Amino acid sequence: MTALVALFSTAAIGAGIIFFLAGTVGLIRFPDGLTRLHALTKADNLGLGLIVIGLLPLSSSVGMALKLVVIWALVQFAGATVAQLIARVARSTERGE
Amino acid sequence: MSLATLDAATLYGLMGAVLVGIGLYGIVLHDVFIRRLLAFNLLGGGVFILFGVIARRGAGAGFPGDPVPQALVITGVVVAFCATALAITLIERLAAKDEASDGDDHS
Amino acid sequence: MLGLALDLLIAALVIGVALWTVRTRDDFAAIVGFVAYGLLLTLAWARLAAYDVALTEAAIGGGVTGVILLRASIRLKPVATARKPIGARILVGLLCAAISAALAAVVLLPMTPAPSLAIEVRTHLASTGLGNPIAGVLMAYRALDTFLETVVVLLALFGVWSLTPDAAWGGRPAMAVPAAAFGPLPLFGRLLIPVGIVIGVYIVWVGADAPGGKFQGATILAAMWILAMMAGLTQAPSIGRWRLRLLLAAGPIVFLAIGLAGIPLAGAFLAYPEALAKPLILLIEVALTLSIAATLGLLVAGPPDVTPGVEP
Amino acid sequence: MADALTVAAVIVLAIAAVGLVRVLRGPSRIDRMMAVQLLGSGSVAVLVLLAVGSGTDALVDIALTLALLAAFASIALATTLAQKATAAAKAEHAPGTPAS
Repeated sequence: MTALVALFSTAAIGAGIIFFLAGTVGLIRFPDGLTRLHALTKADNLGLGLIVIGLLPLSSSVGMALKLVVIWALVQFAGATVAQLIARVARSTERGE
Repeated sequence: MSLATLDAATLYGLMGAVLVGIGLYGIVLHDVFIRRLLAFNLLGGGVFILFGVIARRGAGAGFPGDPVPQALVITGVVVAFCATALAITLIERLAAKDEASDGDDHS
Repeated sequence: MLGLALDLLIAALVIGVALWTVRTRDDFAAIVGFVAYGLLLTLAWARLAAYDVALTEAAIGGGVTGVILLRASIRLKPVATARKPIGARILVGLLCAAISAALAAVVLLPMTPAPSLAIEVRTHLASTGLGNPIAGVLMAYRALDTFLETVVVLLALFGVWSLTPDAAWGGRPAMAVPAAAFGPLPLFGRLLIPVGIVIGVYIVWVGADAPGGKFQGATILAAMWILAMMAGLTQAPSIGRWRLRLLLAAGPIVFLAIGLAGIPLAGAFLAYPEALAKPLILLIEVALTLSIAATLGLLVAGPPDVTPGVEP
Repeated sequence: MADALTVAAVIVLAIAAVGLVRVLRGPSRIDRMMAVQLLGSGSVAVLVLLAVGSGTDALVDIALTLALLAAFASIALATTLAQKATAAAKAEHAPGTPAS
């Protein structure tokens, strides 16, 4: 493994961790459901995405790398759908109150 | 017999022991059936983990764990799920029956 | 050392979530806690190097068990109950703590050498033609247990069906979601379900030589079926259809037939002729996967509650 | 590199744990759902970090399964909440009619 790859991976994974951290800080600090949802989706999509990008050059086989991308796509796609559903529920309960 | 070294297996074994206690507490103290069922599943998770610890300590012959207890746990998890599904349906029917008989009382 | 820090964190989280699940007042919150418990236990199993069990826990523990509990939470009215008197809580807490302490003592004072059948499994694994020792144990040494397990899964479904209200007998389970909540769900289902089916089949396929297997793969397939019902893409079948019943019974029947054929061919019930061990095991696995997936899906869907012939 | 990836796994799980504590406390059910969502992606991240760190293919398969089933559970949670909300709204607007 060259130093360049190590540097790239460290930077990407570090950035991913920062997004996870930002998502959690948002969950703690933001005032209402919809803004907290916004913070959460950042952690899901960018946090995991950057970690996967950082891991790609380190993975031991092409198959493993491919599965990593599929995992990220799954989480990304499911996260977007769940965020939509949560937002709808949040809106309808707020209207009801 | 000597004290176990503090490794992952011992740590998770202690966790399993605590989970059994927590699950048992929930089963005894909850009135609501669904909460008892949840506590029962928490307890089951703890028992399975204890099996996993036995498997991990039995690592050998090139396997990271003894395959026999692991196979037992897989069977256990599936059967626990089936029991949960049956229990849930019983609870639902019981609630529906209670509701129906309440309605009779009022009329 | 680093690994131990991770283990300590996982263990603390599992215990914290379990405590929270038992103590919270809200039933829905308790179910959420249980789903989180399943996710964290998967990590614990992965750290114990029990990858097959981790797959099972990921699929069943948090996934389908959580969904079946949610089904109940919709149908059950919340029941307000008072907390037990403090004296009872302390007494029960102490007794449970004593049981935990006794188990902890067993963990801390292990037998040496640790009891293990790993060497026996290694010696005999080659005769099954499988590379995954756990699949070998499930399909060869403990084949009778595995056979009975598939029957238990089916019996559980009989139990669930036998609780059908009289009016709905022969109907189908309803899995409707209100139109307001549909949103992106049908699109999501159309895109995710094919991917999920591929992953489920893959997990069954690798199960012969690497962690994976029929129960894990079948659970994924069942989850995709339920997802299709939740997204409104398909309806649960009427329980009276004979083709459905044939599908449910096919796995155990194939298993039983091959098991009986083992008596004249290999000298014992559920024994496989040496040369044919792997193809026979694969045949059983395929038949069982389909049956278990259908059975688990119907277990999650629950008893029929739509009267036959009446559309909602 | 394996050690560095384990450190990253510990950090990600610790972050997810902090978020978990915050949102499990509520106040609303939506917050609790988000807790599961966060823990799901956090667990997947931990598994892929460990998988690449140790070169274990099986851990990637577990991450794959977990990603799929966590999504399934999250969607079931969301539709359950929606159903409960609809039932509550119906009960409010038309008392006496049973929620379908």
